[in-house]
Amino acid sequence: MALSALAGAFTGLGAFTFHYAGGFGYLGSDPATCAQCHLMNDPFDSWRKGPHHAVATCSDCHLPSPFVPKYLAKARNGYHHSMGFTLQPPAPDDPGARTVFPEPIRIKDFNSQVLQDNCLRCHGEFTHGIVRGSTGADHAVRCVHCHDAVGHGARR
Amino acid sequence: NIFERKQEARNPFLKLIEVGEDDVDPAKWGVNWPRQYDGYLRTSEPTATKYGGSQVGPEGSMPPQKADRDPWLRRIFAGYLFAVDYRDRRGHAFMLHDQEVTKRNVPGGKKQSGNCLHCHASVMPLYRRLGAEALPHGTPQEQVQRGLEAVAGMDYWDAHQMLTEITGKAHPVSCVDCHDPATMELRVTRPAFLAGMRRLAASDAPVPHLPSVEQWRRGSRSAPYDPNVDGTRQEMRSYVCGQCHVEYYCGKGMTIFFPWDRGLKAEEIEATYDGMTVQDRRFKDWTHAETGVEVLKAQHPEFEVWSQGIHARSGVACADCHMPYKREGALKVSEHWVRSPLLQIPRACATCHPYGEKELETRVEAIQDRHFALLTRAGEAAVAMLDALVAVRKGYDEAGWQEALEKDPEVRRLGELQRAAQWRLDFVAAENSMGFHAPQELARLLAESIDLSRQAEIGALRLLARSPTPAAAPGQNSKASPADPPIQPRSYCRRNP
Amino acid sequence: NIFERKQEARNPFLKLIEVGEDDVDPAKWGVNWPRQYDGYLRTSEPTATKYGGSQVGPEGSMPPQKADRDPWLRRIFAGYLFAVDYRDRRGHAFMLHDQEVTKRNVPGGKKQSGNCLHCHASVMPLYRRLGAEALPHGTPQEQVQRGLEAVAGMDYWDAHQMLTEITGKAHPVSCVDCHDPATMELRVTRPAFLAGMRRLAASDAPVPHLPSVEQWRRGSRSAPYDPNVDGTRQEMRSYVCGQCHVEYYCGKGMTIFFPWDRGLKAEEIEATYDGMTVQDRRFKDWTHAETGVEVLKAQHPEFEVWSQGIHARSGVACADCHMPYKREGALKVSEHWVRSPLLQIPRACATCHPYGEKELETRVEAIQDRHFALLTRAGEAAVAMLDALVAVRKGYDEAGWQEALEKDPEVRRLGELQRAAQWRLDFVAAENSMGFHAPQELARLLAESIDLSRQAEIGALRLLARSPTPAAAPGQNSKASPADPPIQPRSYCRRNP
Ligand code: HEC
Ligand code: HEC
Ligand code: HEC
Ligand code: HEC
Ligand code: HEC
Ligand code: HEC
Ligand code: HEC
Ligand code: HEC
Ligand code: HEC
Ligand code: HEC
Ligand code: HEC
Ligand code: HEC
Ligand code: HEC
Ligand code: HEC
Ligand SMILES: [Ca+2]
Ligand SMILES: [Ca+2]
Repeated sequence: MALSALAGAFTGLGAFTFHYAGGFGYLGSDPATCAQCHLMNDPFDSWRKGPHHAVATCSDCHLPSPFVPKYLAKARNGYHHSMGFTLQPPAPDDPGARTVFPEPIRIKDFNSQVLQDNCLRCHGEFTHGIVRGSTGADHAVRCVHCHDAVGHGARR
Repeated sequence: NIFERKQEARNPFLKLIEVGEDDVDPAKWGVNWPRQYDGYLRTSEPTATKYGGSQVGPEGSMPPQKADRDPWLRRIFAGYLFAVDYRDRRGHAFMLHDQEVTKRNVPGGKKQSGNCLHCHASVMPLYRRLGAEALPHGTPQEQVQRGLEAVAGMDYWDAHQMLTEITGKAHPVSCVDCHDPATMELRVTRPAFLAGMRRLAASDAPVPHLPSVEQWRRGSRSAPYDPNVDGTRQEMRSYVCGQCHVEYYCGKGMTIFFPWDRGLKAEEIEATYDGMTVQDRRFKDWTHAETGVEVLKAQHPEFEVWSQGIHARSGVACADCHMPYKREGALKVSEHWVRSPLLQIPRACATCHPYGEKELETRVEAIQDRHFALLTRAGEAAVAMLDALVAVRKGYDEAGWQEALEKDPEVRRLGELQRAAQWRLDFVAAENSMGFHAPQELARLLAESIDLSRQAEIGALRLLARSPTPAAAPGQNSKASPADPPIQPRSYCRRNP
Repeated sequence: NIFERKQEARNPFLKLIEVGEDDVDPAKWGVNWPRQYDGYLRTSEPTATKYGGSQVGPEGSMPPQKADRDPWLRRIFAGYLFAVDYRDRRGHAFMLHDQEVTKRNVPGGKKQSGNCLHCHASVMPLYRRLGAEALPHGTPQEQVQRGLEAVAGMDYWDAHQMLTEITGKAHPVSCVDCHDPATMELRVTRPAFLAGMRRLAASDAPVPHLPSVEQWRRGSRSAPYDPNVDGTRQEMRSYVCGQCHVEYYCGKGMTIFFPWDRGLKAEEIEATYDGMTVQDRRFKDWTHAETGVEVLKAQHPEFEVWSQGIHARSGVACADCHMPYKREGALKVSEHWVRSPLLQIPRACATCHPYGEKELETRVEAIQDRHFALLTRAGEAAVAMLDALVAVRKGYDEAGWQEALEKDPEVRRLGELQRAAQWRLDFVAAENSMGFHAPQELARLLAESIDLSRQAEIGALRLLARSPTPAAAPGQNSKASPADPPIQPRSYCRRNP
């Protein structure tokens, strides 16, 4: 299953995107690979100024940590990223443009959960008393409810 | 499933001793959770902010009378116990004591029923005991409800004594009132809140800030809405406070209830009261001594007002600001020293608003100063209204005035205006955030209150001008001028159903 | 450097042709910056939101009269040109056309001076030409100021014609009005704005939302505050709009000015006007036809009201919402189709507020609906006030009424109340965000307006009651009752210096 999803991802990467994004660099942990995509420039710039800069890269927060789920998520996200990047019209804000994904980019449930798990991976001990095992969707303490500025600066 | 998350396996709380439903003494819980207990105990410390906190003097003294700052309060409460003794609130540690010593509730005065304990004591064992006696085979929920009704029928001091006997000592709000002793999860216990939320959910008032209610409404509705079952964790962080920080009615002869049948806005609550009949008359809290008009009393509608604000709409809960997380050694815990967020701005506000402490304080102050100026203006308008109504009343004898209030459309209209104006003003004044919880909504209510007060004053002047000797012919003056605008106090409400 | 981003290599400002200070035709600039020019052109498209946008019908038709929705506007503007023709605003492309066709400004009517062009045309070349002629050796700034004064002395249509001769064709606001043609940096050009900001900076009114002003105040003050020198880039993103979206006075015989000597709040502006003397009389915009009272007119104080809101306080500029960045390939460009943010919520709001489009729209609607209901209430109170004053006036002949307004303290007080009530109401109604730019502040102003209107009505009733035949003895009634509360319209202002 993991393999077929990976394969799906590679088919999804259009030649242009694949090249542009630095080829296999996408599979590494270097934030620069994310930032190869101009859409990622804003988070990248502010991540460089934030307190997590020294301790966590993009993938530490946005990709699951164990090896297999990580590459599966990469495959899934890679597919979305490249499809999105390839098919999104260059001027999505032009009236009448048919957009593939909404801009500004919004994190979706799947990645939101990945993120939450990663917060707990590093801060689980500290937040143990308040989390009490409730990391799932409905009844969890959502870290980003208060700390939404943590990765790359305040939105507001 | 490889995506399955690693749930924390171990129980987060190593319990040294067991606690149960009857353990209302927080000291026992403190053995297991000393950090939270420490915070809880500190609610006895005096604190002060520009408009909030408990502005108390030396040890043992009482908070000041509210009317010291806002003298118009005495006028609008004329003839009611709130004109006698009505002080600033203070920390949770004092809630039972302050209820015992207020002149609104003197021993032997037979003024208050056991209802009052609903929000000032850890009272559930009393409800359960009386309920079990009356309904030995009822469900626990039925028993609590029956117990509540039984306590409503008792004199305050009798109920107080019985509670003391059951629990050894009566306590203010305690751990067990907000936490399930088995799991420590939040839960709500107070029957009036459970019933109020049931009725709110069953209504069609929009509550976009309470997603679980909207979700329940979309469902089968086979079981009534139950905060403990349906509420999200984030909602529970406000619901526990909504057990007490709400508008209520608990006069003698009635079981305490929260008037949310039509929604949480001031006008919706007013409509609920206006739609109620007690002994064949429209519901009232008391009869205003100066004017003889039957009026309403609002109490601390924090939950309702928060509901109209942008924070509630953004999912920000009472506990987020009033019980922010704090670092204690290697652990994050909830601050159980429940108090003004302005005393702990970095934790209460700055995680969401990344500005300095001084800047955030100034932002709140800008809102509160604007609000206070408007509140004072509305208070002055209310006093002018009362003066004018008193002047009109002078022309009548007692019976004539009663009759006029009921039958003369113009006089009656004055009474309606006073009731509506005073309700709005009191609703805002009784709310404890000095405007912060919902600045625009509260300014709107004050604006309406001013308008209605002044309209009453105008109506009174017109009456005085038209009938120079009204006492002589009180019933004559009974055709309302068609030029009189309708009162429309609920226009906003209707515009936004 | 591995961190180096793959920036678009080409210079975004590669100029194909040179543009200069006299190039008021945007088409020329469009050769260099086609994206911005495209957006600019689209301001001619009709758009509509619930309360905003330009609610126009078929091609070529005019926006509706404001009084169609708010009939009370006709009453408060009685005797003034705004009662004749006063329409909804629409896109920038129309600004010059709409000024040419409004009945407030008919050719040959000699109603308006060249002042009007300050904000409706790309007018700088005219100021410069006339200034250079009058002051050939002055600095550019002195010349512009002198040109401004010269244009103020001309009839509108003469000035219009002269501008057309200089620039070939008169244009609405154009690139050169906001951009330095050499660098494309933002800059402000309008002399009334520059002078207004100089005086605001020199005052001690707090402006926490304009850090560069506070910084300038802490400095040596050797040179006056200059937005183009001292302003931050973020401030410039609001200043360019503040050139026009502001309260002003530009009546015939005076050079246009922005009344910010004491600050930007409604009361501070009122105090500035009240402190001004024209021909030995207190400043007025016009004399109200129904009541004979000398009153003020407020126009589109968006910049001032934004200044009181939480967005300004948080550093959010007009351009952030009304000209949000949009993506074109790897480039971000500013949307030059300046219009309602509600037509572009994802870009205008969601970058800061991560909620869905519908949710954000509903939040704005909640604020605007509340506001509109209150505005309507205030309008009704104003009408009631006018009715009452007209009734009082009936008892006087023309000369007697004039005298009473000047000498009888009670009648005079009525006039003061009308002026203050109407100023607040108009200030809020003329503002174009239907409450959004500063919800609580605007609700406060409406509340005060209601209070003052109703007080005037009350005062009028008292007068009518006391002097049944005032015409007979208009000057007699001249001792104000000590029970009369002071008007205190500026109490809020004083509380918060
Ligand atoms: C090929 C260009 C490209 C690269 C490289 C790229 N992104 Fe993205 N990213 C996108 C696009 C396009 C979207 C919007 C996709 C959507 O909303 O469906 C996106 C969306 C996201 C989202 C939110 C989307 C969701 O579905 O929740 C996250 C988080 C994210 N990217 C993180 C990263 C990280 C971390 C990296 C590096 C490991 C990265 N991106 C590399 C183009 C890219
Ligand atoms: C790879 C490990 C790692 C991950 C993943 C991680 N953090 Fe951290 N975080 C750290 C470390 C280490 C520090 C201490 C950094 C310092 O003090 O400079 C820190 C600091 C913080 C701080 C205090 C500094 C600040 O930025 O305010 C907060 C709050 C925080 N983390 C929250 C989070 C949240 C929320 C998430 C998930 C969205 C998260 N962290 C994900 C390792 C991590
Ligand atoms: C310390 C944790 C952390 C790191 C490191 C981090 N992010 Fe994020 N990221 C977050 C948080 C928190 C959010 C907001 C999630 C939300 O609002 O639900 C987020 C959201 C996003 C989004 C979606 C935009 C949105 O607002 O929903 C993108 C795209 C993104 N991150 C890309 C990146 C890139 C690229 C990097 C590396 C340069 C990076 N992130 C590094 C924590 C992090
Ligand atoms: C976004 C933050 C926030 C939220 C959410 C919030 N409050 Fe407040 N609350 C405040 C502030 C700020 C004050 C003003 C404190 C002061 O003036 O010192 C206040 C004042 C109060 C006071 C008076 C406290 C005092 O010290 O005088 C009470 C009681 C109160 N809130 C209860 C509640 C309840 C109950 C809820 C939820 C239904 C709630 N609050 C939600 C911020 C909040
Ligand atoms: C069982 C009823 C009850 C519950 C539950 C309750 N309160 Fe209170 N609260 C009170 C009473 C009663 C007082 C006033 C006590 C007094 O003045 O003696 C009070 C006072 C306060 C004060 C004023 C403190 C001060 O220092 O002036 C704040 C703030 C407050 N409560 C917030 C909350 C919040 C937040 C919650 C929920 C987390 C909550 N309360 C739950 C009844 C309750
Ligand atoms: C629905 C919950 C509720 C009920 C029922 C209730 N209270 Fe309270 N009471 C509160 C809260 C919350 C506060 C703190 C907020 C405030 O003072 O506005 C408070 C404050 C007080 C105070 C301190 C401030 C003051 O008003 O002087 C007294 C005394 C008091 N209550 C007495 C009573 C009495 C007597 C009764 C019964 C008639 C009663 N309460 C019923 C919730 C309640
Ligand atoms: C309701 C708001 C809220 C939520 C939800 C929340 N936090 Fe926090 N967090 C805070 C506050 C407030 C502090 C500051 C505590 C202090 O200064 O004493 C904090 C502090 C922290 C710190 C320590 C920063 C430091 O001082 O070094 C970390 C790490 C952290 N939180 C991680 C998390 C994680 C992980 C989650 C999700 C499980 C989470 N938080 C959820 C409000 C919150
Ligand atoms: C007025 C309501 C209220 C009372 C009374 C109360 N708590 Fe809490 N408590 C809360 C809230 C709200 C939370 C946050 C829970 C959450 O986020 O799910 C909490 C959380 C906790 C937690 C979980 C860890 C943490 O700090 O967040 C513990 C343990 C706890 N309380 C113990 C106690 C003890 C012991 C007492 C009595 C001394 C007590 N509580 C009294 C409202 C209350
Ligand atoms: C958990 C997050 C959170 C906390 C905690 C919080 N806020 Fe907010 N606040 C918000 C959100 C969300 C908004 C709505 C605007 C937005 O979407 O950014 C907001 C809006 C505001 C506004 C503008 C709205 C208005 O009513 O004028 C002010 C002022 C403000 N907050 C002050 C505070 C203060 C002071 C505190 C602490 C007592 C506080 N906030 C605590 C999230 C929070
Ligand atoms: C935080 C966002 C925001 C900021 C900052 C802001 N505005 Fe607005 N503005 C709005 C919204 C929302 C509306 C209501 C639009 C509607 O009703 O369609 C509005 C309405 C307007 C309108 C009427 C537009 C119409 O279509 O009817 C004008 C003119 C205006 N603003 C000018 C300004 C100026 C000038 C500034 C700066 C001094 C400013 N705005 C700052 C959000 C903003
Ligand atoms: C030179 C004067 C001037 C400048 C500079 C100016 N405006 Fe305007 N603006 C106007 C006039 C005049 C109108 C009304 C045009 C009409 O109704 O014919 C207007 C209309 C608008 C409208 C209503 C558009 C609609 O579709 O209804 C908005 C929104 C607006 N301006 C925002 C701004 C913002 C934001 C800025 C700064 C970036 C700005 N304006 C700069 C003079 C100006
Ligand atoms: C300080 C700048 C400024 C000056 C001076 C100015 N206007 Fe405007 N005008 C605006 C702005 C901004 C708008 C759009 C906002 C609105 O309509 O409220 C506008 C809108 C208009 C409109 C369209 C809406 C309406 O009111 O019917 C007309 C017509 C108009 N102005 C005529 C004039 C005339 C005539 C004069 C001279 C007496 C004048 N303007 C002076 C800034 C100005
Ligand atoms: C009402 C004021 C106004 C007018 C008129 C105006 N602009 Fe702009 N322009 C702005 C603002 C505000 C920005 C944002 C600048 C910043 O962020 O520093 C901007 C930015 C730009 C930029 C920089 C890139 C970008 O898009 O942010 C260019 C190029 C530009 N404008 C060209 C033009 C052209 C060409 C015209 C005439 C067709 C024009 N502008 C008319 C206000 C204006
Ligand atoms: C550049 C950032 C930014 C933009 C763009 C922005 N806002 Fe805000 N907004 C804020 C900040 C900052 C606050 C103050 C609260 C806080 O600190 O989070 C706020 C507060 C608010 C509030 C609560 C205050 C109030 O007046 O009730 C609302 C509602 C709101 N914004 C809606 C909008 C809408 C709608 C738009 C688009 C038209 C918008 N905002 C654009 C940053 C922004
Ligand atoms: Ca009540
Ligand atoms: Ca004016």
